Amino acid sequence: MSAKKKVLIINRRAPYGRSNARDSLDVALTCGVFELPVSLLFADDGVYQLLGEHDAQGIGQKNLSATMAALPMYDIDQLYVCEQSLKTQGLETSDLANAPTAVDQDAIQQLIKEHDVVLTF
Amino acid sequence: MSAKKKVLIINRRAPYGRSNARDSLDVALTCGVFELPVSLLFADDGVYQLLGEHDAQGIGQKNLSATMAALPMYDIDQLYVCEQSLKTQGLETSDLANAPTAVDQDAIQQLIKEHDVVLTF
Amino acid sequence: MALHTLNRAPADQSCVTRCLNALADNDALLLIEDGVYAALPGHQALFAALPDSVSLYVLQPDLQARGISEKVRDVFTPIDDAGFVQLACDQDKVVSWF
Amino acid sequence: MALHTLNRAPADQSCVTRCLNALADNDALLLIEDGVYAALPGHQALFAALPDSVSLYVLQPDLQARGISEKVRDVFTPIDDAGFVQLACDQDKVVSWF
Amino acid sequence: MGFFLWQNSWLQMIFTLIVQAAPYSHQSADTAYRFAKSLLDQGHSLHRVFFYADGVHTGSALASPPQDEPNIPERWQQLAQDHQLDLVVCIAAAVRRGVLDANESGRYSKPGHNLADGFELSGLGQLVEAIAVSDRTLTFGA
Amino acid sequence: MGFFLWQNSWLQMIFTLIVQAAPYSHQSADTAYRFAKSLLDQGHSLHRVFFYADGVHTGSALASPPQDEPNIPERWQQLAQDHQLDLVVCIAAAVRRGVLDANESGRYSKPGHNLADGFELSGLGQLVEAIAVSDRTLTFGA
Repeated sequence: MSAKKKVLIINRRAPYGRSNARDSLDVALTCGVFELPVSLLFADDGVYQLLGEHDAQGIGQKNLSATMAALPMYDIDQLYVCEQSLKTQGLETSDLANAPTAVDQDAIQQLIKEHDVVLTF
Repeated sequence: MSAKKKVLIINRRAPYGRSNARDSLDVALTCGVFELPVSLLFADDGVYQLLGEHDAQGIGQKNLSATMAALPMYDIDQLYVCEQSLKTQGLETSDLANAPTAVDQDAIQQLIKEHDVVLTF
Repeated sequence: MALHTLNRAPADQSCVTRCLNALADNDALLLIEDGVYAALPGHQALFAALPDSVSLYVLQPDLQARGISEKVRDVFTPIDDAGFVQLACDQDKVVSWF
Repeated sequence: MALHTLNRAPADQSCVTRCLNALADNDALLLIEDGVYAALPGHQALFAALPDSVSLYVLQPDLQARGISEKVRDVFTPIDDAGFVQLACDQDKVVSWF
Repeated sequence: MGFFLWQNSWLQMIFTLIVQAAPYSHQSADTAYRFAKSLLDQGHSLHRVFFYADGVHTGSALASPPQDEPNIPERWQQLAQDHQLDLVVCIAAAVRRGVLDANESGRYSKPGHNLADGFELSGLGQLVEAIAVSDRTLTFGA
Repeated sequence: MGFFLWQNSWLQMIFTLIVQAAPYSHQSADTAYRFAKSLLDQGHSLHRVFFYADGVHTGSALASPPQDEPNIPERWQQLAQDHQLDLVVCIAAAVRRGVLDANESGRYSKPGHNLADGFELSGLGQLVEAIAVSDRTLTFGA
């Protein structure tokens, strides 16, 4: 693969209730494997994906937090979280795993500008 | 069928974008056929189901407004619309087909109380 | 009396508000699936206007999956699947908000 | 410059707000599917804070299906499928909000 | 003894469940199964499960999840076998979505069929009848 | 002539579409088809359509909608035939949801297969490759 398009993946959905969070993570990891640069933005209910220590066995699903923890091994280290969403949900960045960078609306517009492709889940 | 349970169907979704509106209408008509008394409440984006004169051919779907117009033939004449939702959407009851009765929050709680079974779509 | 279940997370404000406004005296609310996030302290204000007679429950396996068992407010009683069935029996009907 | 598509109706406030806040100068917004309801006069306030340079479009077949072709505000330019493709070409990228 | 019977008949409820959500996309497909299993474990009775909208995919004989994830159609089949359940898949919702039994496959001249054993295609009348005779009807939505 | 070629190469774009929505449940399955048809009508090129999540049901050979409604899988097949399209159904998303080709059916010892002709099961690498080589990637979401 020659063209190095930069991909931004926007995650707006809570984990487990729908398959979006997992689907998104699988795409991100595949971008990592194929060395396509990828950044992840968590917004709205998507910020809940960053709460750690999941235990999804009781609902017959695989833990996403374990996979999230593996992102750096795939060179996926550009993680952003919408600060407005955190505020709405009553969360602090210190509550979150993966140490994402908090961004405001202008920074989100800038993220969209700087990436060649934007995927939403 | 002996037991005459009263069924309330709550419609919260806009027509066409998802199949909920159509699925709901099919259940309502079947209740009508089997003479199970059924009331319909339209709330949130569901109020858009009551805007008349649909023409869904261009998006490959069947018109729901025509089916809605047939409800009285199945003795389905208990139609309610949430007045708060109308206000939020900037609509008046005069904009709507099927002449539903506008209801407030208390009346909606009362509707739920008075029916034996509540289905949501 | 009705049991209301809510499976949408707080960002689906339309669904959450609709559900909360539908709760009458002596009804029960059970948060399930993504709905359990509403039991976090950050969403306390959503529940401020509810009658005291409304009882609040949250489905434990869903809390656990999401890693928030220790974080939810204690006005919500955690129950298991058997408790969900029991609530459905105790109330006259079940209304699902999704 | 990006084309943003929105397919959720206004009651999905979280999605609509997210989309509108993401619109930068010279971006284009296309309302599709249930998103077209936001073009009704009752939702005018949602769009008040947008930069003038943002252009607003609405997908005509979706208006027609829902019986609101005559009711939407004229700041929205109705386009057909070919117009949708043209917009996607004219802008650098397409962001789908759903 | 009389008291026991009275208590039992008072406690035992007849349930009908409506499943609108597709397995592997929405958790409520799984919640519905757990609820069904739990109510049966408690001695209640399950008159019918009605699979509607994308819920019809629960009746797929071909679903092949990874070994370490639950096979949702198979779990329903097992439960149906253990408790003689009536698992009805809405015929109109199913055929358009590609869930067919042998009959419908023939009617539409399709090359095969994929409705799992233990499930049955039928109409919305089955839902209305179930609502009419059940003490509680619950919807598991998408 | 040089100008024409230049203009043409500037105007012709390479698209990739991602379809996440199930046909007959979400309108975006239909919107995606109309967009694909329209871009091809305008002389653009469609590198790949990648069906993901519930979008995998678009590849069903068994979908049997009523005569007066569009057959969404068949419309994609026809478009693929007319324009040599690459219709890729995500294999991981598909097999768990019961959309199988002959290979996967054998692997999981299932009684049949239901992937429609013209569709192909493959991995997420196909999506990433498509994104890398396309001018525009559009998602049609549920």
